[in-house]
Amino acid sequence: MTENDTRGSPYAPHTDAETQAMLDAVGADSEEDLFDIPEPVRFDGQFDISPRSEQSIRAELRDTLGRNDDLTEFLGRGHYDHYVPSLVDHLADRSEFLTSYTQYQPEVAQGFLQALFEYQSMLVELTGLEVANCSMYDAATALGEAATLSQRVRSVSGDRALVPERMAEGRRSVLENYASGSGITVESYPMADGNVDVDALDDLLAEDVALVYAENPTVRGTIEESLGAVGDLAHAHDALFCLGSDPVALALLEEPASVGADVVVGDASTLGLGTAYGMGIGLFATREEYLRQVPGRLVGVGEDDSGRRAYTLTLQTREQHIRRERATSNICTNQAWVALRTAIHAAWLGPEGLVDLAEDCVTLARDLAARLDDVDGVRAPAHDRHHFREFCARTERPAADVAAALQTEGFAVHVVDEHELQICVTDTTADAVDDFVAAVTEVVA
Amino acid sequence: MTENDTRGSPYAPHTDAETQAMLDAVGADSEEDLFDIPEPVRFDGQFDISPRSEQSIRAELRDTLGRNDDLTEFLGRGHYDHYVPSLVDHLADRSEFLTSYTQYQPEVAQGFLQALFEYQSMLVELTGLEVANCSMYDAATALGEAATLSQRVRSVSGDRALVPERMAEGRRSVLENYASGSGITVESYPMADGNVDVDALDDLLAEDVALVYAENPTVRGTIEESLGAVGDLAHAHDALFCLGSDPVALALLEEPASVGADVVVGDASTLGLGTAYGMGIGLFATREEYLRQVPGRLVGVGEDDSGRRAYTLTLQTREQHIRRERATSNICTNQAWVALRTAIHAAWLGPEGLVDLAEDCVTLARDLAARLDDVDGVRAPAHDRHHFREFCARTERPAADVAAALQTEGFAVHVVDEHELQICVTDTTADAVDDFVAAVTEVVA
Amino acid sequence: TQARWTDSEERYEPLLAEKDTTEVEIGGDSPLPDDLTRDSVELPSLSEPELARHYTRLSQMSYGVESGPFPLGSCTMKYNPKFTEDVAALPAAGVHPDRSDETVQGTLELMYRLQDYLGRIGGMDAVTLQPPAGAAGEYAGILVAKAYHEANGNDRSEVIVPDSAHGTNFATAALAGYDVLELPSAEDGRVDLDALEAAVSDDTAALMLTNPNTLGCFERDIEEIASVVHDAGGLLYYDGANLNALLGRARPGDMGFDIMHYNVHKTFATPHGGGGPGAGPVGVAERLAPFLPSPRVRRTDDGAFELFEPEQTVGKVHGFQGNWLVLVKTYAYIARLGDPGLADASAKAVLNANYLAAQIDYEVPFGPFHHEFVASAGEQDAADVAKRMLDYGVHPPTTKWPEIVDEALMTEPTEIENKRTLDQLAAAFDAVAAEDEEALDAAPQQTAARRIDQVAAARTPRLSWQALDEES
Amino acid sequence: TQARWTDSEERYEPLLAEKDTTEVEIGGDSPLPDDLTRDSVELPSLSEPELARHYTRLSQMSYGVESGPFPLGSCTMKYNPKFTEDVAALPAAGVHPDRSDETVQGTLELMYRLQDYLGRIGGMDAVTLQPPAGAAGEYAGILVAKAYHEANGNDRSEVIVPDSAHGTNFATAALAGYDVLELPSAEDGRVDLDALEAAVSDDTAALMLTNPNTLGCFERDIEEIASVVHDAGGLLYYDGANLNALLGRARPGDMGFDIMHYNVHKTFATPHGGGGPGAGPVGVAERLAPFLPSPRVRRTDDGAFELFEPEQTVGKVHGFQGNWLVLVKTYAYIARLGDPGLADASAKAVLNANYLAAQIDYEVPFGPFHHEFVASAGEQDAADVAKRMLDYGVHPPTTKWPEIVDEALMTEPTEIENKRTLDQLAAAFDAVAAEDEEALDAAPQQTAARRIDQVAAARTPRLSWQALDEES
Repeated sequence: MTENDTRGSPYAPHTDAETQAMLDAVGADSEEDLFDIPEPVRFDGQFDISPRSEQSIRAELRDTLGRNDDLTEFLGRGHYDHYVPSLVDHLADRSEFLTSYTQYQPEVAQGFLQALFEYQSMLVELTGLEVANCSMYDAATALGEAATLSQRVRSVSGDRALVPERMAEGRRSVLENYASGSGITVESYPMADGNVDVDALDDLLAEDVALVYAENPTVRGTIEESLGAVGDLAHAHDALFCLGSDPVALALLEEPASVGADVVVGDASTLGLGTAYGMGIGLFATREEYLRQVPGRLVGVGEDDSGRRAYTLTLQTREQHIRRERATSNICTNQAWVALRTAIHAAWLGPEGLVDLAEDCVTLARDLAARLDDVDGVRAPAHDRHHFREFCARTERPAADVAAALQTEGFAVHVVDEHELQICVTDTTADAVDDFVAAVTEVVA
Repeated sequence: MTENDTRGSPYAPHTDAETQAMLDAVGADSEEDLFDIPEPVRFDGQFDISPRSEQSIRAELRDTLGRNDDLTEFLGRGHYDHYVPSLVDHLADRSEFLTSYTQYQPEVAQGFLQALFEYQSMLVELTGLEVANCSMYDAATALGEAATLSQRVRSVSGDRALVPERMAEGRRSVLENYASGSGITVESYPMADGNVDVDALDDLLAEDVALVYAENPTVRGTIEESLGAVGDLAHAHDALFCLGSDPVALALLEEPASVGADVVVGDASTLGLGTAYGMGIGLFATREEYLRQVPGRLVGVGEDDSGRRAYTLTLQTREQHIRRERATSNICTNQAWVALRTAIHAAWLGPEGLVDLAEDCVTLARDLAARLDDVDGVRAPAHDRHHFREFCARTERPAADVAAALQTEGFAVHVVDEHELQICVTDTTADAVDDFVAAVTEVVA
Repeated sequence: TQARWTDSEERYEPLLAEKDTTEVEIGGDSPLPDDLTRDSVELPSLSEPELARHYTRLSQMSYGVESGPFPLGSCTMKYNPKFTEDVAALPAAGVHPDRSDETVQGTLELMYRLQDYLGRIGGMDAVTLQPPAGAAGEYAGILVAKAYHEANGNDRSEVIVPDSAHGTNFATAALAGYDVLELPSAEDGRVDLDALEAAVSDDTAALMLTNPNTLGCFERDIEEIASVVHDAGGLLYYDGANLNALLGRARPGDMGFDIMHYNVHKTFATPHGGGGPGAGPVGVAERLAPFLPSPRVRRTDDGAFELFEPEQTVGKVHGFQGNWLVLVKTYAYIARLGDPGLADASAKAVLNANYLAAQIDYEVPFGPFHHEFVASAGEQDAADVAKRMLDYGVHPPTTKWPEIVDEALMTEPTEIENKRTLDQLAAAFDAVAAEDEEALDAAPQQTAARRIDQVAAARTPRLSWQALDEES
Repeated sequence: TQARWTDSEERYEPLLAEKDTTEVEIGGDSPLPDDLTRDSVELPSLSEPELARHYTRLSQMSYGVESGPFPLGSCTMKYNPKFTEDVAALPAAGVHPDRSDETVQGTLELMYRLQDYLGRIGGMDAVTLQPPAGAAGEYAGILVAKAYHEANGNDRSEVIVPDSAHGTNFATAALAGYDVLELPSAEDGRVDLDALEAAVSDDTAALMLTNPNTLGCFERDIEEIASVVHDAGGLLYYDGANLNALLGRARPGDMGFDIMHYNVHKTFATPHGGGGPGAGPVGVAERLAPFLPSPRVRRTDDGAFELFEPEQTVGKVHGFQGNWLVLVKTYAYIARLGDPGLADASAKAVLNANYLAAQIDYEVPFGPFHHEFVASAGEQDAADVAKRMLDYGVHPPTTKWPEIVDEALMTEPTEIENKRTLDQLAAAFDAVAAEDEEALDAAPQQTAARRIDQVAAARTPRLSWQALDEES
């Protein structure tokens, strides 16, 4: 079959006759002649990669990935699995979206530009801030960009960023890398029962702080109760207040603008992408006054020759391809297609659906915590707070043993401390809660 | 969540306010008022069908269909599972194709019309006949239509259709139904070692025969060696010669036109659809002289006001919506979308790929038969013929026992006689052949 | 404006065969002797990227329900929920049709559940899923009627069909070997009871009826109609094309129908696919169940599912079990809507038709309407009206049928449109109604192709690229 | 002509928010106390059918690789094989990133195999898959270089970047805290060895180089370049943007590069997605492996796969493991092509660029070319040329960059185009080359929107529908 024809790329359509005609046209004897590569650095070997048919690769990957255990995941800590409606896949997979490039020719890319403009607008509504870009890579890199922005826009030079002592490990590490290039140091402030310890934060604040970062919900799933105070403290020291969240949480919890957030970061792929082994999309929104310091792409509105409203990438002079080392960020390829997915998912839910989903995140976690608290040997939630999607549970048995036993029963949970598990419930796991409670009851005994 | 909102259809977008405004506009107090149904036939009950979310229905069907055993199928007998490339799904699922209607407004349906025109053209090439319609339901109904056509076009009135004694059960039953309405009786002619018994057929032929039907390959997978003779015999008695085949076989085996076929029927979904629990598409091609007696839709070429070539449904006066009881067929809804899939699959293979695939159908079956013949207690192939995709194998153990044992080992085969299995191998089962031979070796012992 | 991919002054997107073809010679290393093979095969030979572009462009030059409003009367162009595509694409949905019952319990159970759902919705006692389309369902139903009469030693030769009925009703009855008796409509567009009484006789095998009829009007005399037909020993056949008007409000079985088919690609929102595939399950009253096509599915005492052959089966109307993947989508749709959704679908379909009928300037005779109405283009040519409507970015209604209305514009918006879209549709109707012949003749301008001369195309049929080649 | 869905004289397809929005008040039955919630949220509120139409229309008003030729220089717009989408959609591909190693052996094995493939293709000893894009790969690579120098007690402050380099190189070095030293090109558009020798010093942390460079020309002096940098104690960084020119012909590792990133959405045909996601795996020579981002995957003695933290790791550049679904597609693409396919891809990419360069009327300076060339629009404005090319149904080249060519038209047809398509492209170039300013100014006419005033749009930034609302 042609499918298995291994003479060349199946996606290079040249017939032999065509290749010859083209070689003749350029006056070359062979394809090799066209490679202007000095002999010493020529590669004459093989990669030893056998070509396979698409049929066999599909079978191979079904098989390989099939080696993953089939677990029901009660995992969260910065990455959440909500049900993504079919509509998202079917529309986002349309090739005009999926296979297009960055919209440098807006006249022929109006559709994608409009979709990104709508994505930006949804985040403007959810955050209450005036400007949202059309994506960073993920929550961690968005936070990193917030740190570099804070240094650029802060009136007094500052080189400290204060972050919660408990945050997702990866997010902190990425932040430290971004910060280090700008000479910013990252310091932790203490938590009090899963929320910001406001007094402790106050003690740490000084004029050399550029950024105060808090999360809502926090990495442990608690809903932050002192956001307004944190914002006030940050502003009192002329630091930017950066809030981490996600679009589902934003639909219900305090509006970032109303608590003084200057930047909102987070992972917007809680809508539109599912777990995806950690792939996400960095949400980045900020105040209009920082517009010209925003990293990444922005879609704006203009007019075309027919006088109709048209969309275009705008303020590109901030970007690396124009400003090079003076750009606001080095980002070029971003997560535009994920932004499209997030927007479609949000639109599919509508405001009622989004708020309902967010309220479910509170009640599902609350109900599961209560049920686990009824199990002998478990105390949940560990923090005396309201929770969003997830919570910690203290176990009499070592948490690692409990998690291992649950794994055998087909469930994945986080171990966050010697006697502490973290458990996340979303709409995709809601149906499995009964089985999970039964399994926990069994394994903690 | 809105997803689970059970107040109405999720696909009816009316807000309550909108509904009220519309009711006001038509002067109705309620939706119920609009139903002009006499009280005695009003339905006031419930169907007792609970609405579910799309998420839960997806889970439900995964679960329900997951109760099917996971078997490797060596099944054929008129329905074949070839690998369908990803491209087919992705292109055919584009909503402009999938959700469109029959092309009664050709100006806005040029794309689908062209695709159907291309499908027709591919079948014209493969059959050598001048006219192919753009689909019947399946091979069986296409054969039924061939029978009614034979009676309409035959110069001397005839009411007998001769068919092979061995043919797919469902195909024969459908044919008998179609034939009976036209007063045609269906009679079997004998087979000789898996091919037409030409002498016996000759004995059965007379002036009252309207149609002689043969298959290539036959239902038992043998390649028919006497097609030319069958065609000559039919024509000598002024009967139409109808040949059953499929597009993969047609790419390699004798061209129907060259053996005198007047009509070609078969299942074109051997390209484009996979097993699909028997869903298919009826291939129907015939000579130009019978054009005005062809059942189903035809796409032709015309010109638009710009002078460019354009496509349109044509010769619609044959069809039921115009000619009613004098139509060539009652078919209305057909299998157009499957025709699109077949055409994309055929185009993806190209002629080289298609011929390679057809040649594989010969060699894979030949090789497997030879390997099984080496197994003690098995003789294969049962017929001393060339085969296409499938063959019969005689087993010393009762065939039903062997099949049951193979089922336990994860394989599905046909039982066609007390000591005879039928085994089909396609590109989707080629990789499993080693395991299958081992299983047969084990279970026949 | 629809996309219009133009290659030259002579054509839009070239044919596959005009891009590149290859002729492959067979022989040499063929695994078969020469006398069993053809000599060569010549077909398009294009790379996957080229094919992707070809079909992407073709798709953009087509118009589906997701392109805009599609109020094609009698066709019920509902939105086809995306998730139903995903469930039909589950690998386990597509097993081979000859698998043994015990190895396809999932498939059989789903068939069983769907039979059950459809029976409840139609008020029918037994259902077969086998017919692959509405007309195939009619055919299966009429075969059942014929077998029933024959089993009762009751040789009947006629099927009665109202003049406003779908063409398939006439053709189906003829295909089954019946004489067709056309019943003229009464003044109000409905069945004329006197004419019906005059028509029925010992020869009456069945009356085929659509309710609401193709004018969108409910046959209010349905009880009397049923009595007349039944008293004559005939059966009452329900054409399910317009069932979307009645979901949860009335059931064919309760109205006295003995046999019905369901157009799942209409009522239950499976995609029309540019003409098909659909599916046409058939439901019957208990006494007709033994005649249904074989096999059907039943549940055994131990809870397993099995195929069985009804005692007096008519045999088969499809080589296997019909358009199964379509039926999977049907199940998913019904499950999604459930009782409240199905009832709401009909309510909104009827509301939409009534609202739209009230908004447009064209005259709309007859009524009251359920899910559709037939306007009259009056002095204008309905076909021209349709072409011009295309320029307003909407799909036009079905035209020139039923003939009972002059220059008919048969309009069925379905429940998926909201007021905003209906107002746009009404604006398109009214804009065209106000235009002169010149504007209509010049239409359409905003479509992938301009007006096509279908008469000329039929005069010289060219049905393949080979036919085009011969010309040039 | 591209589809153009026009709503009125003021706009094309309306915004979601212009169709319908709902404001939902929070409170009442909220599960949270008021002080922890917002007051309300107002967002678009549309039915699924309406959304399907909205995005279908938007898609038709966009242009992808499957719409037609897309010879965007430096962007490598290859065809994205459909089957790679299907493998990335396998449910098992999308597990949670925090699963324990033993429960995701399939994922880890696939990561391991892909690391191995990439290592072989680039001639690199160790690979990380974590960077989510090319620029992120550059950043990870420069962090590794920095950590390496620091570990060697070797404080270096400068990164050297040729003037023709991608803007990301400059921005990345700056983000990592380096001073950027711009290296002017030689007459032939390549690295000026003398200038390089003058530029290197004890402060040189790295030279970032693209090869072939953005003019499509191979840096023939690569061995000398490597010596100069290495002799100064610096590292050589390979920007993988143009790797499609070299597959199977030369490997960065063999040329002396110490660090490289792979643009899988260029070289390995994963979709660009309208700007992303891509992925930017990084390969390094053995001595740099200990500094790679954490975690990486290795195979244990018992054949299992596990994540591990490289000894002197720089930490992380992505919150989890990067754009995993993109990497699954990468693996599938490489497996589909294998050695012969990868080599053929480069051969045809280079042949296509050379052929197209030879066909067009515009002047094409420099050379010989590998996978791309930069033509000059001469007296014409390259941006206008691009707009006018759109009218010929093709996507134009990258314009006005690199600045080393006046009115640059940077053109990369990739291997997916055949002679027929290249001839069409050449015809489009030549038609535009022959046109006057008036024709160019009036372009484009055949696109979803007409020429857009981007300067005006930037002057008054309106970045949300809320901003539009405020105006009106």
